[in-house]
Amino acid sequence: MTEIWQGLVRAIELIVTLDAEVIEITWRSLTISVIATVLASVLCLPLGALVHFRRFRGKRLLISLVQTLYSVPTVVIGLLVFILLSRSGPLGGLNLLFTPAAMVVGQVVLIIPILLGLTISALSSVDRTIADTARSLGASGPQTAVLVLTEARFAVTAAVIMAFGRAISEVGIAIMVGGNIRGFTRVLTTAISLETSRGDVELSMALGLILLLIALAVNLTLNRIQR
Amino acid sequence: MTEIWQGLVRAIELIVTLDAEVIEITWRSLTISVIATVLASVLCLPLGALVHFRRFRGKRLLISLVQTLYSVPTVVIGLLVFILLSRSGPLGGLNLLFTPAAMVVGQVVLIIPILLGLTISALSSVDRTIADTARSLGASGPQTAVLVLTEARFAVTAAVIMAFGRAISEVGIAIMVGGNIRGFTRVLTTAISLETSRGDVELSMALGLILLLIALAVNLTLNRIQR
Amino acid sequence: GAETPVLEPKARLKLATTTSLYDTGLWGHLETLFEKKYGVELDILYAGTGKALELGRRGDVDVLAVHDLPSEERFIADGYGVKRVPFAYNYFIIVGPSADPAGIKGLSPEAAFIKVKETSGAFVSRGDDSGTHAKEKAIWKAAGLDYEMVRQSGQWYIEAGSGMGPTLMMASEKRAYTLTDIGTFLAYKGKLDLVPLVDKGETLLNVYAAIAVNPEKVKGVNYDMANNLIGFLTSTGIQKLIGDYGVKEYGTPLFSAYSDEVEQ
Amino acid sequence: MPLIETNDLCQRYDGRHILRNINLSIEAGEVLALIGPTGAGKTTLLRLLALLDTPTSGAIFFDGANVAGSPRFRLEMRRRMAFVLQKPMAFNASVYDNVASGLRWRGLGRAEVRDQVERVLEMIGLSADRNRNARTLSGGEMQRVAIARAIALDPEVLLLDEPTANLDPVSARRTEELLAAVIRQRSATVILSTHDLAQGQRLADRIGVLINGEIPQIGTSRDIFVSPGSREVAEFVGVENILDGTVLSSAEDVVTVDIGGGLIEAVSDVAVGQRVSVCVRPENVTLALSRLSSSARNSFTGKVTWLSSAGPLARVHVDCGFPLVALVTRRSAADLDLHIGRQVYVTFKASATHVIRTERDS
Amino acid sequence: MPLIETNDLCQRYDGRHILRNINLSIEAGEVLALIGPTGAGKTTLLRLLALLDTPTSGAIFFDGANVAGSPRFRLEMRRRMAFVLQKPMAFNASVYDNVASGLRWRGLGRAEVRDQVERVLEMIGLSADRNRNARTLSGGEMQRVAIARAIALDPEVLLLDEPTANLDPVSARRTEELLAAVIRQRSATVILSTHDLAQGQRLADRIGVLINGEIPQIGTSRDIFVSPGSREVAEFVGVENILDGTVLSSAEDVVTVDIGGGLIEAVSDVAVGQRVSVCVRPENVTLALSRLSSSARNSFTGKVTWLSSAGPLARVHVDCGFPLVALVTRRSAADLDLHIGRQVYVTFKASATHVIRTERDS
Ligand SMILES: Nc1ncnc2c1ncn2[C@@H]1O[C@H](COP(=O)(O)OP(=O)(O)OP(=O)(O)O)[C@@H](O)[C@H]1O
Ligand SMILES: Nc1ncnc2c1ncn2[C@@H]1O[C@H](COP(=O)(O)OP(=O)(O)OP(=O)(O)O)[C@@H](O)[C@H]1O
Ligand SMILES: [Mg+2]
Ligand SMILES: [Mg+2]
Repeated sequence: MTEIWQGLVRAIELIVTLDAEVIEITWRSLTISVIATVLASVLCLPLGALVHFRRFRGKRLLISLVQTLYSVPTVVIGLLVFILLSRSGPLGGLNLLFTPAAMVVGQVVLIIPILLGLTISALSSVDRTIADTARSLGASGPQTAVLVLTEARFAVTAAVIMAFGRAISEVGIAIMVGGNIRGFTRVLTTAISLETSRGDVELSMALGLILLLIALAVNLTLNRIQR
Repeated sequence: MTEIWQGLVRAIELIVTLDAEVIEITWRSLTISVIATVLASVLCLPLGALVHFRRFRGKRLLISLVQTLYSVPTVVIGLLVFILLSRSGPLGGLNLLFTPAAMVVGQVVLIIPILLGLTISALSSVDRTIADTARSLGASGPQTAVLVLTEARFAVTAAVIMAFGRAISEVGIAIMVGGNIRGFTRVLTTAISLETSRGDVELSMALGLILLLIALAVNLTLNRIQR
Repeated sequence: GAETPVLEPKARLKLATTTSLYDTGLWGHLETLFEKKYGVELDILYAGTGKALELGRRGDVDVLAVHDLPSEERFIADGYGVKRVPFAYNYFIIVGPSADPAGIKGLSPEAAFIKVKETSGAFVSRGDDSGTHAKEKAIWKAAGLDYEMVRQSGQWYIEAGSGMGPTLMMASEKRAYTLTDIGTFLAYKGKLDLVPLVDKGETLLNVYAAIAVNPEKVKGVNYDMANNLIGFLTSTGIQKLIGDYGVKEYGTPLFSAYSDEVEQ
Repeated sequence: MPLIETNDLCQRYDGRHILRNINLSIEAGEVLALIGPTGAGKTTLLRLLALLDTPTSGAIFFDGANVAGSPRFRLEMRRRMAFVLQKPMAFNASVYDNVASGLRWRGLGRAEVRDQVERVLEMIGLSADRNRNARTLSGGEMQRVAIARAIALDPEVLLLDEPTANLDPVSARRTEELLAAVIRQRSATVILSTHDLAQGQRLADRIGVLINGEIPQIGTSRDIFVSPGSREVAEFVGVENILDGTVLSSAEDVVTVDIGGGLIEAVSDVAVGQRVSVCVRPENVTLALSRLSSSARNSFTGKVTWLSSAGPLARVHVDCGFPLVALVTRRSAADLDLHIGRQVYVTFKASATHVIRTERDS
Repeated sequence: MPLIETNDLCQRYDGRHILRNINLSIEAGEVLALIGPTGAGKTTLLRLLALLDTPTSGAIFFDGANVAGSPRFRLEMRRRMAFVLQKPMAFNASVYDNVASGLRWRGLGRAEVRDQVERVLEMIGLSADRNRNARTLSGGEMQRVAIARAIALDPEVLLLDEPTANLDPVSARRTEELLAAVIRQRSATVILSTHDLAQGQRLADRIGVLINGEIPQIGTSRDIFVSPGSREVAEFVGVENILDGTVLSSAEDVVTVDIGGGLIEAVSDVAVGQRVSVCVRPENVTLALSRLSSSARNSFTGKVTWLSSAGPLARVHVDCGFPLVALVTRRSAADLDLHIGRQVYVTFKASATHVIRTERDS
């Protein structure tokens, strides 16, 4: 148990002394995951609304499939993106492998199902009458969608928070397609896993705590915006 | 891209030939994650209802904290549970480290925040009038909670599916506290990560596909029950 | 047909082994033989040398199979290990793009490292304090360079902070050089654009040793069975098996039996 | 050309027929009230007219065009109407934003929106509450906001589903006056459903009775109230005396109907032997203490069985061999010293009856 | 001992006073109707009585015990009541399960639940719909299910928030009869809020008028309708003629009030100089074509300014120097050949007026 305590002390130490490498890694974690979350949200909120409002055959199945993708292990996504971006892969020419951009791509792929599924679920918890009322007052499809998303803002924010949490805490993709290169693609989770494999439990705990702190900051910000 | 295709062929092969080791690993993955999900649900559904229905200071903050825990990397949870269960740790006497039971513990810890957060969010999307109506008809606190959970069954099921997906797809905890021991604690994700590190991309993809298939089966089952 | 998660600690022996050894599949082979012979359940955990030693210190495993001499010696000096028993060895190799832009083919390991650094040919390091990483540091030292200085000396030196497999993949993608154990390289060969360039030299020697965790220092470990395992590994039959392992799959043996070799 | 026309409109849910062959034709500027019992299909019909749902079969023509067009076209049509739903639902925003929503969706400028919203809030008496979250309004306040949201749009067609159902009489009267003003000022076409027959009478040019998914009668309020076309309509519009019988004889447009407990003379031209229902509105039944010599062709002796008050009137149930209800002023009731058991003379004119042909006993 | 008593009950939301010092005392078996305009606080009060909310200050006593006890105690109390909310909300389950819910929560056996539910469904006329999902019911059907859910519990106290607001007149009448039956059979104590004054009159023993969070008057329907205690109450209960003035002289309990446009004699004992409002119910105003010699002390000449129909009656607005509304039967209206501009003689008795002291002009 001392390790946990020491981890805490170490975390405070790292934060107080503004350890340059830790700051750099933390900042990189934050940027990559925020960008991934924003991109995925821009994609999934309208898409979720589309799925929710359109009636079509196989909708239930589609939702089940999306929910199934909650279970894709990050390593598998990492592998897929790796194959895609590797020199011999179809997008090898972009030279994205082992760059932060590749990590963003991987995280976007990872959180799309989560955001999509939770957005649909958030929307379907809004009383149908709200959408009817909007349409009866002349709202177009997209206008209705925006209104209903606004009505579901609590749940939609929760979905975004969940997606962000998933993105910033995952490690499989970050290692596979980022490569955990010091000073370039190393982020908090890959650093933690490196320290763990080195047997440095305290530093791992400290980095974990820092990760939680920035997640808290992001959540509080999002919750403030939501209101 | 050929790897993906080959992975698919390999997956079909493994399934058709009923490869004994694959079946064993798959079954273990499923059992561990189902048990973890059930345990966490039994804990979080009532707890979520309690948080939702009770008014207290700092409720918003509590929810933010729970949401923050979405971001705990599995490695950190793995470490914590490891420290707890390690021979020299406080629960070392239980001799649970590197057993499936330890993996269940770790997964329960991992998905508790998710289940709790999504349950609260599911409950708060149910019209307040439902709870009022129930109470006005003489429902006790727990009875009201059960009713409202039933009313939110779509969202609650989605929460359970999300938690299950998170549990079955995580690898950090499984490796840290399970140890990926062949024939004892090896599950799909740890096998995938082993095969990946061994360079067997096709087998990784195949195992990933199998994982998705059982996730789909579980989701369809849950969605059926929900109706 | 899953295992019941009920534990009988007496009937289990926990071994932490280094990843490079595990990934070759050698342990899969030995496990059944050992289990049959002693009627014990052998739980094999693979981890980097650093982590494996940490597991030993905590008493979470009974016996170790690792390959980093300095840390092994420290482990024993601290009283956690009883004795270091080498049971196999092979050589690390330096691999790089077949075009060999730095022109290191056939050089000594030290000379090759210096050449790579001077021509700023990219080099990918494990950077994870594994046995392989320790060996890399040892080579830099033997070449008369300060590792910290090398590490900070520019873009050409890439710290992957990953396992051997990902490090090889990265080297291949980046057309860079790297130091690797032979087993992992052979396993990945088909996916790599890399060829072995340096495979000879004293410093490349890679010795695998088994250490039983000291029951005096760490309570509750299965010392007797650990000794059985060490005895098993060094028995003639198994030593022969180790020396032949890999021929079937890779066409060349991956290890040499330690009994064949003179003391280091 | 009628502004709105429906052609054999049908709606089914889960195999149940909710609406059956509805053929409506509504002129621009007309006010139509739909009345009918719970579950008759009023809301279903209004939702179809508001283009919120699509019918199982049949067509709706708006301004001559079939509305079963592209979503874009339907939106365009929908923007010419406004629909106040039966269950008023507040958007989780201020009262102001609620009322502004439709205008904003139409892309109006900030200033325009403000002017219009303020004007409507003033009109509907909710100016002071403009910044409150609409979710905290009481049921009646919310109903008014819902109406405000709709009339702020100056729609060509205003659809209202029971617009005063949640209001107290004073607010209901105010809202009704407001609606009357909107109807007059803007010459909007209005279709409203209501439970309140009197409201239909007051606001509408025509009344359609919707029963069981069909419209058995549509016409002026006089038509409906005085000459209901069927027994169901008669029952629904509150004709309390419906006497079933068979025509015994007929002479000079006056028939004699045998209703079992007595004979009734009624103005009608139905044939002898026809089964009919004779409707007598309670307010046309006169009570007296002595047998009056009057022109009334129907005169009976009866006993008061029940008395109840209905606002300024008293409802008197009399048994004259068959049950009959009379509506008299409370003053008359006092003058006649009515009480249960009192014997009274009951008269009503043959011309104050309305005869409906019935096929079967009911 | 009263069954329910409230003591200076106050409720504030966001700093606004919604209820102010409500002191009620309700006997077991009594039926109390709360009437009042939208936003008056009826729902707020009923929610407090149903123990759904806790008051900002003040206390509620149920059967002598203060209900501000432990949650367990409040649940116990709550199980002796049933509350039908204003916005009927279906549980997402069958009609049967909806009605059964309260019984199941009380731990009743399967058979008992079935018997009771079937009986109530029968009573309320929804037996055929027992297996439908309650979410697909129409507004009115749902309202009936909500009532069924409550009366299935055989509660000691039945609280109803506008129980017939969503019903058509026929269903409303049926529901009202049902409620009347429940009241009679089970001798339950009933507190209901309603917009429909006549409903309050029909069902309740006493009526409480709730205006602006206060109860200015509580009493029998006669008290409220004939002698409203304040100008607001008079306005709210639909006294259409409220004439403000000052008492000029007083003799033998008859006062002469100067209302600006004329002098009115009214039965009252207020002092000379007092500002008063004189209420005259429209049905007590008589119209004639020639000046009648009658005992009526108030007699004026006026011109008809507006005519409208109110069910079987006609509402006639007359200008006699001050505006006055009269309610006459449609037959009288026809006999008098009333039309806008027609000159009529207007009379009403001094004893048909009701005088309210007012402090200030309003
Ligand atoms: N979406 C639906 N699915 C199934 N049945 C429905 C649906 N909508 C309406 N119904 C049924 O159609 C019938 C007519 O409903 P509708 O709401 O149109 O009645 P209404 O005349 O408006 O009644 P009310 O006066 O109670 O509002 C009802 O029996 C109702 O249960
Ligand atoms: N939770 C709340 N928060 C803020 N204000 C509220 C809340 N509940 C009620 N109010 C306000 O209290 C006042 C009284 O509301 P209430 O619902 O009791 O009125 P009511 O008499 O039932 O009206 P109606 O006849 O329209 O149902 C209203 O102005 C309403 O806006
Ligand atoms: Mg309706
Ligand atoms: Mg109310």
